[in-house]
Amino acid sequence: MTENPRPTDYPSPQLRVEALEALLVERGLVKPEMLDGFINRYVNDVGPMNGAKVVAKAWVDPDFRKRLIESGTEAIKELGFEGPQGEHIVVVENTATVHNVVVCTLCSCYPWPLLGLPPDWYKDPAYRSRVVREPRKLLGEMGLDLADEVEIQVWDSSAENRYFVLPNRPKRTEGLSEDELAAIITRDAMVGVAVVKVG
Amino acid sequence: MTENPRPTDYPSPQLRVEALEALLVERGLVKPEMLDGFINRYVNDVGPMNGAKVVAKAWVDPDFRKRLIESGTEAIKELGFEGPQGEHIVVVENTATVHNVVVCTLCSCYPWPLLGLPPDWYKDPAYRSRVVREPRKLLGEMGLDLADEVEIQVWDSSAENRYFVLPNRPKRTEGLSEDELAAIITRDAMVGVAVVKVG
Amino acid sequence: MDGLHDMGGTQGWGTVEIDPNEAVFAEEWHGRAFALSLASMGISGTNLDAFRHGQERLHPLDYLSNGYYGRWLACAEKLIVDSGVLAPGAVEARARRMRGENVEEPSDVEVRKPQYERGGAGSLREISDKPKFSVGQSVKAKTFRKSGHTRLPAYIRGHAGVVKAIRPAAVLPDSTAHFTGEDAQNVYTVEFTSTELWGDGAEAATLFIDLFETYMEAL
Amino acid sequence: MDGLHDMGGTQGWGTVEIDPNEAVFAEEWHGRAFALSLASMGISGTNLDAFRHGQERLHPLDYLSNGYYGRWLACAEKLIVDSGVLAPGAVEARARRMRGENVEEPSDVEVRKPQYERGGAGSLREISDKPKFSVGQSVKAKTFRKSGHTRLPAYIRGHAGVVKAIRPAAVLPDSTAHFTGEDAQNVYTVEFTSTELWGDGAEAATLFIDLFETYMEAL
Repeated sequence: MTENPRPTDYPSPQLRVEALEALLVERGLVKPEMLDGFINRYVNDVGPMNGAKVVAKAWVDPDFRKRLIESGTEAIKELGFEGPQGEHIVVVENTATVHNVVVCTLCSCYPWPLLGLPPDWYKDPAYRSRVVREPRKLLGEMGLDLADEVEIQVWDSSAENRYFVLPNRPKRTEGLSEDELAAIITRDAMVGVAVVKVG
Repeated sequence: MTENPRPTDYPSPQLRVEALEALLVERGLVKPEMLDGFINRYVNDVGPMNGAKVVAKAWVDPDFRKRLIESGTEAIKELGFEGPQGEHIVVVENTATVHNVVVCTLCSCYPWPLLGLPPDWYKDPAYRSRVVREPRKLLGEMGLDLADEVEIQVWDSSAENRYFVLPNRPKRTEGLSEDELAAIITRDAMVGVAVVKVG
Repeated sequence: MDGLHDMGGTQGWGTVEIDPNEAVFAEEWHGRAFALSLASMGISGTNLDAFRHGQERLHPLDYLSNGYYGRWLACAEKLIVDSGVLAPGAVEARARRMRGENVEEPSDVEVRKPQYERGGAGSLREISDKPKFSVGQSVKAKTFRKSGHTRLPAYIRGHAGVVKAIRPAAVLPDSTAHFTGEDAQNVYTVEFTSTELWGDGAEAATLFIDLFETYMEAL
Repeated sequence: MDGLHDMGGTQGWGTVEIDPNEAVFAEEWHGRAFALSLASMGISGTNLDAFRHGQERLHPLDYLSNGYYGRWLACAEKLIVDSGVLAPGAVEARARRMRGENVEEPSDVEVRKPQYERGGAGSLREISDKPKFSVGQSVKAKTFRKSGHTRLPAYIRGHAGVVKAIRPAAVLPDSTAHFTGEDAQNVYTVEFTSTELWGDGAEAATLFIDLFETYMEAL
């Protein structure tokens, strides 16, 4: 059912990926341009800038915020964001007393339409294993020191629901436009390992 | 508490073992001859030939067999075998209806004074993980097909007791001397992943 | 299966480093492995659940050694070989030839893609079964050990929680990954306290996790 | 700790190969690593339990990548560095110099071997406490999760068995490995059925395992 580990002279992943592509192209089963398309999409078009637009809009538009919390997938579609790993998106909102953080302990499920592909730290066994057991300690090590009175809520994405954190809007941002707000919203804040800061 | 994995250019174990020895020798904390002594002892003096003598004697001497089962450590000392990883040795005997097999799921504890250092397969995660959950299937894959009516008893060496299997004496060995018997007794039979066979 | 992938609460993994300048694909092969992995499900006639299980079936050293896209690539190859679209060893042989080794490539084998019915695209399904559990109800995650795919992590098994929300019904990974049917069913978000999961000395926290109805029993 | 080393019943490891012609030390460095590991406990002022825990504290890739003697070597170095006998990075720096890299070796640090009392050589002890459990008694392994060393494997926790034998008392690894005392206590061999451990579909087998008194409770 499982396999034994590879011999030490097993070809590198670089070579194997080339070999696999060549074999499939020869058989007419993939087109390199199709692969280029997948790659370009996630390098250029789908990434945390999408999620940032959602958050910024929620910060300035109370009706949108309400729809976003009640029915995330549909509200997000209003901005044109949907696709793989976004079948059902649940938005969890931070408050003065609750901080949310998202993980997938079993693999690395992540809300692609809003955040693109997950960063290395999200896929790191140390993150996957520790955030469900010692979230406060881990977040502290990652640079986020939460006040003792803040309750940490951890969301383990074990089915097809994808969780997305609506961070708190920082103080002294009253004068910023929706676009300016989007520019300060980080990926890490939308996963819940950081908070949004100004300047 | 734990460490992150090494960089890819981390020196090989070959080099690190040399470096460690050199640093300790410079500080007068080890003598190379002492290390040579440890190595020679387990390459030349302590190995499955010890256990084989114990089994052969138990096959020909019913009183010894009785002492061996009742009080393994002391009976084994009669033959001069003792030392590290042999503080308390428990001998478990195979019968027509019971087959014993030994493992250490947490590390690779093994009765050194009788069998020397454990072989690779005993230290293999596949052995450590599977023999407690699917022993019959695993033993089959390792070449030992046990009759359905034979009960498998697995001994997980999780404390300082060390388990040693007394295999069944094969048929058609009535004419063999104790030394001749010792010569057919294998390490694998004394761990319980094989049975003793004649010629 | 009770494998390395089931990492929740396991220890010994060290610390987490954030690289603020990380590229989407740190190396070019990461992007190719990603795209080929997406394509591999269609090529092999499998599905997302089978893809996840394919990763779980890698040897732990293969799972860990080349990072996330290393395990995706190994899994893509495994699914494609399992389906007979490529022969066992075909990728390795081609890769060795690419680096100048004179090895023979294996002949093609018979294609044997899994035969099964899908109830639609994606994983969500409309079902007629009413949810067995209600929001606020106390439930317990079942204690089971199985050799196949499941999305009930070990760290939840046997523990008591409270239903927080009922989510859209979805295909059951345990059967979908093995092509034995979709068995679509209700899915719940269940709330567990950290002390329930990790004992009295645990850090205070609340854990929410999504569980398929068949993973749960009333308390 | 809940780590990779706790392998009983975990899945995904593949098959077992027996090499009938295996040498005691397949490579020369295996022998040196073995001998240095034996010496490392005295040099670092630690003990066998600390040595086992040192292996558990290796990152899983370090635990697996260079086999048994690879993990012994890494552990020996860890104990010696933890004790201050060698500075962190000293072995790596020397190894790099040996292969021609121009790196500086770190200065020595202050030696800080653990201070603790041993009640004698080895692990067995004479104690006055009468065994709390008797042969034939039904018992249950405790369910606990701890970050430190323990010899109660995860696959036994929470399960019911029967005391098969009372063994010589021994130092408790959970405290000895952390130098907080020997806490010598009675040790029992406990019998478990495979269905109790692995569920109704399990292969028929009987499992015997040694448990320290503090790991057990009456059923």
